Amino acid sequence: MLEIENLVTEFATRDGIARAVNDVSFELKPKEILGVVGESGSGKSVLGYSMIGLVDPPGRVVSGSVRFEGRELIGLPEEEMRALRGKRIAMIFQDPMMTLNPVLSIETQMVETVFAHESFDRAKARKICLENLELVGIASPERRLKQYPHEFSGGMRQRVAIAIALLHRPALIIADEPTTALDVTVQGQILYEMQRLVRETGAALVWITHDLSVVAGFADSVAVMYAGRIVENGRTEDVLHSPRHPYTRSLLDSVPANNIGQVRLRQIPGMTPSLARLPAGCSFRERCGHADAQCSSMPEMKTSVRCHHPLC
Amino acid sequence: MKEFLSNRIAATGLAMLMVVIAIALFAPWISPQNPYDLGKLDLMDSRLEPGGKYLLGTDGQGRDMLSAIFYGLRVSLLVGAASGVIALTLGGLLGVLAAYVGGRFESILMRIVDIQLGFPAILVALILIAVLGKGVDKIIFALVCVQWAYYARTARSAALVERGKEYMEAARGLGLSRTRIVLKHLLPNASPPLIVVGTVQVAHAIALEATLSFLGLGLPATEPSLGLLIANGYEYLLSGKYWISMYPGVALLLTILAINLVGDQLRDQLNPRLSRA
Amino acid sequence: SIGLSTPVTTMDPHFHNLTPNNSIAKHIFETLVHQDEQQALKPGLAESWRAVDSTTWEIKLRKNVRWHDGTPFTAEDVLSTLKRIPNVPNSPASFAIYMRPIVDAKAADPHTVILKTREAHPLLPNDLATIHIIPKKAEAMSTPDFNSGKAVIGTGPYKFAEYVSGDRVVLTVNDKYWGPKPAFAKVRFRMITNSAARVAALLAGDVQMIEAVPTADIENLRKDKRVSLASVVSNRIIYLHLDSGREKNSPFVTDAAGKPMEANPLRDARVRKAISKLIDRNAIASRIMEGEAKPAGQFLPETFHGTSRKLTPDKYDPEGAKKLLAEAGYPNGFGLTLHTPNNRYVNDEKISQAVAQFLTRGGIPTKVEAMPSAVFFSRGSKLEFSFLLAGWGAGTGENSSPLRSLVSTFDPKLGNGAANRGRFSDAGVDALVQTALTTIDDTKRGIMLAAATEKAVGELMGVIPVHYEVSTWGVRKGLAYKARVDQYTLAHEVKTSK
Amino acid sequence: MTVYVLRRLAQTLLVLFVTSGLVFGGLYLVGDPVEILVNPQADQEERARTAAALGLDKPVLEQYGLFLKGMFAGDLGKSFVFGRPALEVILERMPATLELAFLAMLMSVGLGIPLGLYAGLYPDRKTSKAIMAGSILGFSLPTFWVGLLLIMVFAVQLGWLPSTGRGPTENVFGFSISIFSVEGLRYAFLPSLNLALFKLSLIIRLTRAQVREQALLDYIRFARAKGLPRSRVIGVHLLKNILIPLVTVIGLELGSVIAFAIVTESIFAWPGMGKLVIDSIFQLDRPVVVAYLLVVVFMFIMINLVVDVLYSALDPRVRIAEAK
Amino acid sequence: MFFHAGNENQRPLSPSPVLELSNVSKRFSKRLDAVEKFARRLGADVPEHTVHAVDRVSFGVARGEVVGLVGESGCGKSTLGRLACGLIEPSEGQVLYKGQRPAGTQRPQMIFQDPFASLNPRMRVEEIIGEAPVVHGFVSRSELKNYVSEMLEQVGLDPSYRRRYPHQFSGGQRARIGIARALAVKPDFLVCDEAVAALDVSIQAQVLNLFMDLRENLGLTYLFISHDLGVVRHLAQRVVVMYLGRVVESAPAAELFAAPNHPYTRALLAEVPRLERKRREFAPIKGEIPSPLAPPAGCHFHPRCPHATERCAREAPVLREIAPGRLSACHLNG
Ligand SMILES: Nc1ncnc2c1ncn2[C@@H]1O[C@H](COP(=O)(O)OP(=O)(O)OP(=O)(O)O)[C@@H](O)[C@H]1O
Ligand SMILES: Nc1ncnc2c1ncn2[C@@H]1O[C@H](COP(=O)(O)OP(=O)(O)OP(=O)(O)O)[C@@H](O)[C@H]1O
Ligand SMILES: [Mg+2]
Ligand SMILES: [Mg+2]
Repeated sequence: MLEIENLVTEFATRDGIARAVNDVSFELKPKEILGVVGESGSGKSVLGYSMIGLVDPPGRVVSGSVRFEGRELIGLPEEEMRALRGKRIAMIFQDPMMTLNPVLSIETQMVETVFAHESFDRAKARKICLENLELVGIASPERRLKQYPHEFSGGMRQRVAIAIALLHRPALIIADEPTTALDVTVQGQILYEMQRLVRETGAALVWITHDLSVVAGFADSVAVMYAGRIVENGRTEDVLHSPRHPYTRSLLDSVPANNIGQVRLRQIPGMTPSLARLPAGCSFRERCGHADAQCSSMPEMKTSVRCHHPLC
Repeated sequence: MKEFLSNRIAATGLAMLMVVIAIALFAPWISPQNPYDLGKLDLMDSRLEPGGKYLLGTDGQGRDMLSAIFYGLRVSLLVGAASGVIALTLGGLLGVLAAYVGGRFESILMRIVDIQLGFPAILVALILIAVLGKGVDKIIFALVCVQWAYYARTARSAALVERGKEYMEAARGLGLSRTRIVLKHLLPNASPPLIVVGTVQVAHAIALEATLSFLGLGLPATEPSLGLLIANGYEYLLSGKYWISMYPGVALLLTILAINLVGDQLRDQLNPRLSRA
Repeated sequence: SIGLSTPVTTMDPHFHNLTPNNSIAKHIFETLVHQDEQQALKPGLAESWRAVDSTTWEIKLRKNVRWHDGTPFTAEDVLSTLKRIPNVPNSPASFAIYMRPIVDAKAADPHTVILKTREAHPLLPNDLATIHIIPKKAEAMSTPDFNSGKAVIGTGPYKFAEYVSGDRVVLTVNDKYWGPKPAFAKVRFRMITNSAARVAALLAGDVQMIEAVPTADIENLRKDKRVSLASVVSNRIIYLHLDSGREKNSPFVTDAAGKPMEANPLRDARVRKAISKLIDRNAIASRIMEGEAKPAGQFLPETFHGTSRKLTPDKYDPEGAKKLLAEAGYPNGFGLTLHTPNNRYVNDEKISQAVAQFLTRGGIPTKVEAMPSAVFFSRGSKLEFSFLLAGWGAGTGENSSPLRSLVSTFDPKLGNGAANRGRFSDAGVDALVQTALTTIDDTKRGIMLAAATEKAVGELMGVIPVHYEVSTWGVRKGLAYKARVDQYTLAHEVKTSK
Repeated sequence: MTVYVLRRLAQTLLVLFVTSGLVFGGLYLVGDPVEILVNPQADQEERARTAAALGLDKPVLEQYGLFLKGMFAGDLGKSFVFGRPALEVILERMPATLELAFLAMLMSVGLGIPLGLYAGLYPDRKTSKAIMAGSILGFSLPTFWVGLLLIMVFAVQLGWLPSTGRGPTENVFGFSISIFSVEGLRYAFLPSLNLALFKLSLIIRLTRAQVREQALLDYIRFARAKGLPRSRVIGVHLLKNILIPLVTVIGLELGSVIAFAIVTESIFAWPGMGKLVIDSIFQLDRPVVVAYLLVVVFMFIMINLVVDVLYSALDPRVRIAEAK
Repeated sequence: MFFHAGNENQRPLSPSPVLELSNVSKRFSKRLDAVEKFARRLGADVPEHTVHAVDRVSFGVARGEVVGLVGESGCGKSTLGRLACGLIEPSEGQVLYKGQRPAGTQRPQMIFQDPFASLNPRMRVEEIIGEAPVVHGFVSRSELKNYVSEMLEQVGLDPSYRRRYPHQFSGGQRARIGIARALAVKPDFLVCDEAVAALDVSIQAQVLNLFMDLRENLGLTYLFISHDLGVVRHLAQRVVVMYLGRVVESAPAAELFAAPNHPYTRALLAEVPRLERKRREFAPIKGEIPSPLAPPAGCHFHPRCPHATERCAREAPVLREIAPGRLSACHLNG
């Protein structure tokens, strides 16, 4: 259903061109849940924007293709893209405060989304909205509907954004850290609803997160990003239980749950490189314990890992 | 700066502005005549057409238009810039402060603004002339009087929006002083509409000065600004003696164009989202 | 349509003595004595008038005159008018001054009025020419009644139709008018105060006639085929007044370097004469006024009663001036500030600049300070200036008016020197003027007034005359107007020409 | 909210009181009305009579006291020039000004916001640059000059529109209104255009600047991600967020267009308040000036009150300060 | 950590805590306007929206302690954090920091939940971080550059980002700027509102390590708001659990994770996702989620509680000591 090939998205910055998404390819089948994890700033959000055609200047999609249900999305006329957005492809953004329009009531923002693709009467549209709010665990939805974003807590805003994305039961959902602001009980509720949705509508889900434990129990496959590239990609169990890329390994080592009893958490040495000034060759080279001369060239993506010295 | 110059239009604007400022600064040295010295004028040379002895012709008093424009530029820039800057600073600060402090201070200030807004420039200028006489300083004072309130309201409205945002809370949390929060956090974020209104109002100040002069409430006629020149030449518009007001008009237009081209670019650059960084 | 230059503020002919108001009133109402375009007296509602003795006047009224509502005009109406005039409430400028000499008014018969004055008052007919007669029934009417049109009933050539404050006055012709029929059945007066806009309206054909054509456009309009101009030297003199009252410390007199000076050179008639000689009146008339002015040597053009034949405008004579200044003890000149209104007279501020230009070049560095008349006259009357420019229009059309107000010694009791802002004072002049004012015999009075003028202006330079304004009207081709010295714009005087 | 509005209205009284004092004092400083009103020929006695008739012979504080007494009885005094109640003189002229202001605001808001949106959304297009350059023309030349130019071109040269004056009026609810007829609109077009030019430019520029601020924010992106039509993203999401400064400026401009149509009105011989007040100021017709200012300041208070109330409707985060 | 059982005006028993909240409540209400009031008069059902974001909460934090604050989204954690920092005034009760109302520089520093909204969009990172230290005089202008670089490195950001604006960063990078800003004023008390929620695990590890180091070296005190129980477990000595504006349980971290007392705490721990888990089915929450706009009577949790009795619906349980240093608000405890 979704095929992404060699996607490249760049930002023109003062320091030079930053490739936020660099040569990314993956496929997604209906009902599949892909977890995207990775360093902060590694281009996960930008990847999401690129898929839905919302990369704003100074950024742009430079090359590659995004095929969704057999259609090429890159270069699709704006009007056709619009018809897809929200209806067939939905995205939940990362920053809950900034995604909701501060001056419009929740009702306005939800109902208009219904009307963007359907011509129901108002009462029916409202009913749909209420159902979806309940779905994401917002209590007193009737009254909450009349309120404005700033009257919600961070987690509630995020839930509203999720509810909006689900309104049309889209075929592809790109969720950018949708549950980071939620407590585990509510998170559980949302994960449950997502799973149900996937099962019932056959939707595919791209779940961007850094909560590896959520990915573990939720995603079918995982893509690990580092500095704009996918460095490892595979079935969840494989990636999380026997990581092959040194970065994935270090990532897993940092999870508090894997550090029980220790005072300090394990951390990756060094610093995330600036995207505009990436070192030549493997981007992880400078922080990697296994690096050698070979690593000064860019490794190919081989059997789900982009590394010269995959761990076994 | 490099970025600034990379925009061709803005660079042209800047160049124009430099020329204009240079002319204004060096008017006494580059003008063929001192248009302020009545003894140097010759009534018998009045209303001469452009060309010949006077490049841009003469006005009704036999004043060389070119010199008058050079000198007038000086006065107009001074009046526009000084009144604009003072009014903007004063009004902007008070407005932002009103939004931040709120309460009684805001009420009182905004009611003063209400009063001030209702006062026509003509009346203010007339009272000033009666009490203080004419002069550049008085006209600047009059213009500041009538314009600060405008800025105050614009600034307050923008600041009211910004006040509610979380970064303001963060600034308070850092224990920064009120003054600092207002000046460094609130004011810059409330500034976009202020800057627009500001660049427009500088032009408006120059035009308003012209209007006051037109009504006899502006600058002394013997020391004409561009506005006054336009106002003086106004009556000749229908009579075919276009040069008396057309040339100062063109000079004014170019000046304001230059200010705005530069202002537009500056504003875009001040906005971190828009500047290519 | 006619474009007026100043707004008409009321329809009450007795409320505010102001040229535009009077001008409109003259269409609807009439005076006992009319003035022709040269302000010469003509029979109006009065067929004739004569002084029975030095304080009694007998006025024979015209018969068969009817008010717009049809009632006949009688002496009662005149008496009512005289009664109303001093009693118009809130009047900012009443006509009472013209009535003050009258101590008694009687109707000898329905068509004869007898007026008694306190003392000999030769100018009574001139005064009567300013007073619009209203019907008896309007005596008790208020100003608002007039403004609404209810009380606007006159005997004049036009009847009131509409008045919109600040915008227009519409009049329709009075078919039963006793005099010559006006050429137009309906006239719209539009108040277009901005002079350029007024000219534009004429050129665009939106109005057929305008008054007060601005000097800047004269040259162009003269060439324009669509319009023609009518002009006349008016009764308004533009003059300079100098502080000849203060012995020292005149506020705006400095030495040549600009430092305050104790002595007041302006008290010296030679200095005043020198200043007069420094001014090139021809240049001002041709350059500033674009020909719309006539250099002046006295208060009124020679055609007016009581003017002098001997006085001519001072010649531009910088050499002579220098000599006079040296004689007076100021060989190096001194500094002055010329105060001038900037919205009162035609090109007032520009004239001042030109004057300053001449004086500066002649060794008297002069600054110009212009201000709106609202400020100017208050300050001027408080004697805050040393040197000022002003104008004077002789409403009565006789030289006694400027003599009395401008150069007679300031004396509130006698009503003299009311506009004498330079406090010029000369006993000889005072005596001549005072006698003239009570001399009924026109010729004798004329001689006295001329002598007074020669002394006050020619010899002592109590004021320095600059020029007489020329009033100009513009009309569309096909119309003709006989320009009036009193600056009234009268629709019934507009003729169609072929 | 109610309390807030009531409090504002109470403040209004105080504001009006202060205003009247200021004008009284100011005009007293300018000069003596008698000097202007009286016929130049008048002698000293006539001047004294005029002063007495107009109540100007009393000390200024006493005059002010009398005025205040009248003010609380709803009487703002009689015009010196017109001899009629000053308020009546002003109200009579008000409809003419209001209709001009209305047309001018209609033009500037109706054109300014769309043009500004366009220029802000597509800042790099040629059209946008042309709009921005054109808008500079709108405010860099003095109104009186542009006014005469308009007359010269459209009335004198082309003869399309009448040069000056106001068209035929109709009586609508007791007000004489001229813009309900085509003929009336023909008269009103040039003056309102003249008035609108400056505001138009300002609104274009302000809209553009605000759009440039907001268009890149995440909520706009989210609105687009929802698949909303462009018109709604711009017309609702974007517009509502940029509206607060715009509404402020529109309010201010509406006020100033009503209060200070002075120059335009005198050039186009439009019989409105502006023309009246400039004459009144120059003639020191104090009652009219005072009454005018009270009316205008009151109007500004009302406009600003409406604008302030609008703020909280436009942006729920802006709570109108209500002292507890 | 010092708790006073119950919610009445008890003074803390302990030696003066650094931060002390006694009986603090915060309500947000939307005033009715004239029209709505009138409509209510006429009997229309116009509800007056009042949110009890924080409902009579009392506790103290001792010097050097790390207190984790967990709870459902919307239960008032951020509000409590704001109250603690003196950014908002309590509707009732009192907040004391070192014996005084938090104000000026004498207040805990807050790291905000929403990283972007809390950064001034017109300031460069350098100014955002460096402003307060310069103003308060711990750093001179000339040292500023180095100081900021140091701060950035501490939170794992490349110092070359110093001259960027907030919008040029990814979500996690913004969060770190917020942390650096708070650390830059050398606070001795930090309120971290979901400070690490937006960070990927490697950075999260780095930041958490930093927090621990600071605590060790400088004796910093933390109020650590999070719902990531893994993080809380790792960091906190004590944990306070909130539910709908009220504190429902508080205990030393180890004890709480070992044996949660309150049914809500138990539900919470049960839901924690684990890395080692295989793909699993998620279950919906049983019972309705209550709304802070209309909190249920009695125990707020009773609609979702598997053990709820009729008493729970009637009577709000009091926070009581159930073991030394452990408090819980549940009727089940007898
Ligand atoms: N407008 C922009 N201008 C310049 N650089 C940008 C812009 N937007 C994003 N970037 C850069 O692109 C890179 C990828 O950003 P992105 O938001 O995709 O990160 P992310 O993987 O989502 O991180 P996080 O987990 O922290 O949200 C970052 O290094 C960021 O600095
Ligand atoms: N300014 C406000 N106006 C009205 N209600 C508010 C306001 N701020 C917060 N609330 C309400 O207070 C309650 C608690 O909000 P708070 O932000 O403290 O929750 P939280 O525990 O931080 O949740 P989360 O984990 O989702 O961030 C919520 O119901 C919210 O709707
Ligand atoms: Mg992201
Ligand atoms: Mg929160």
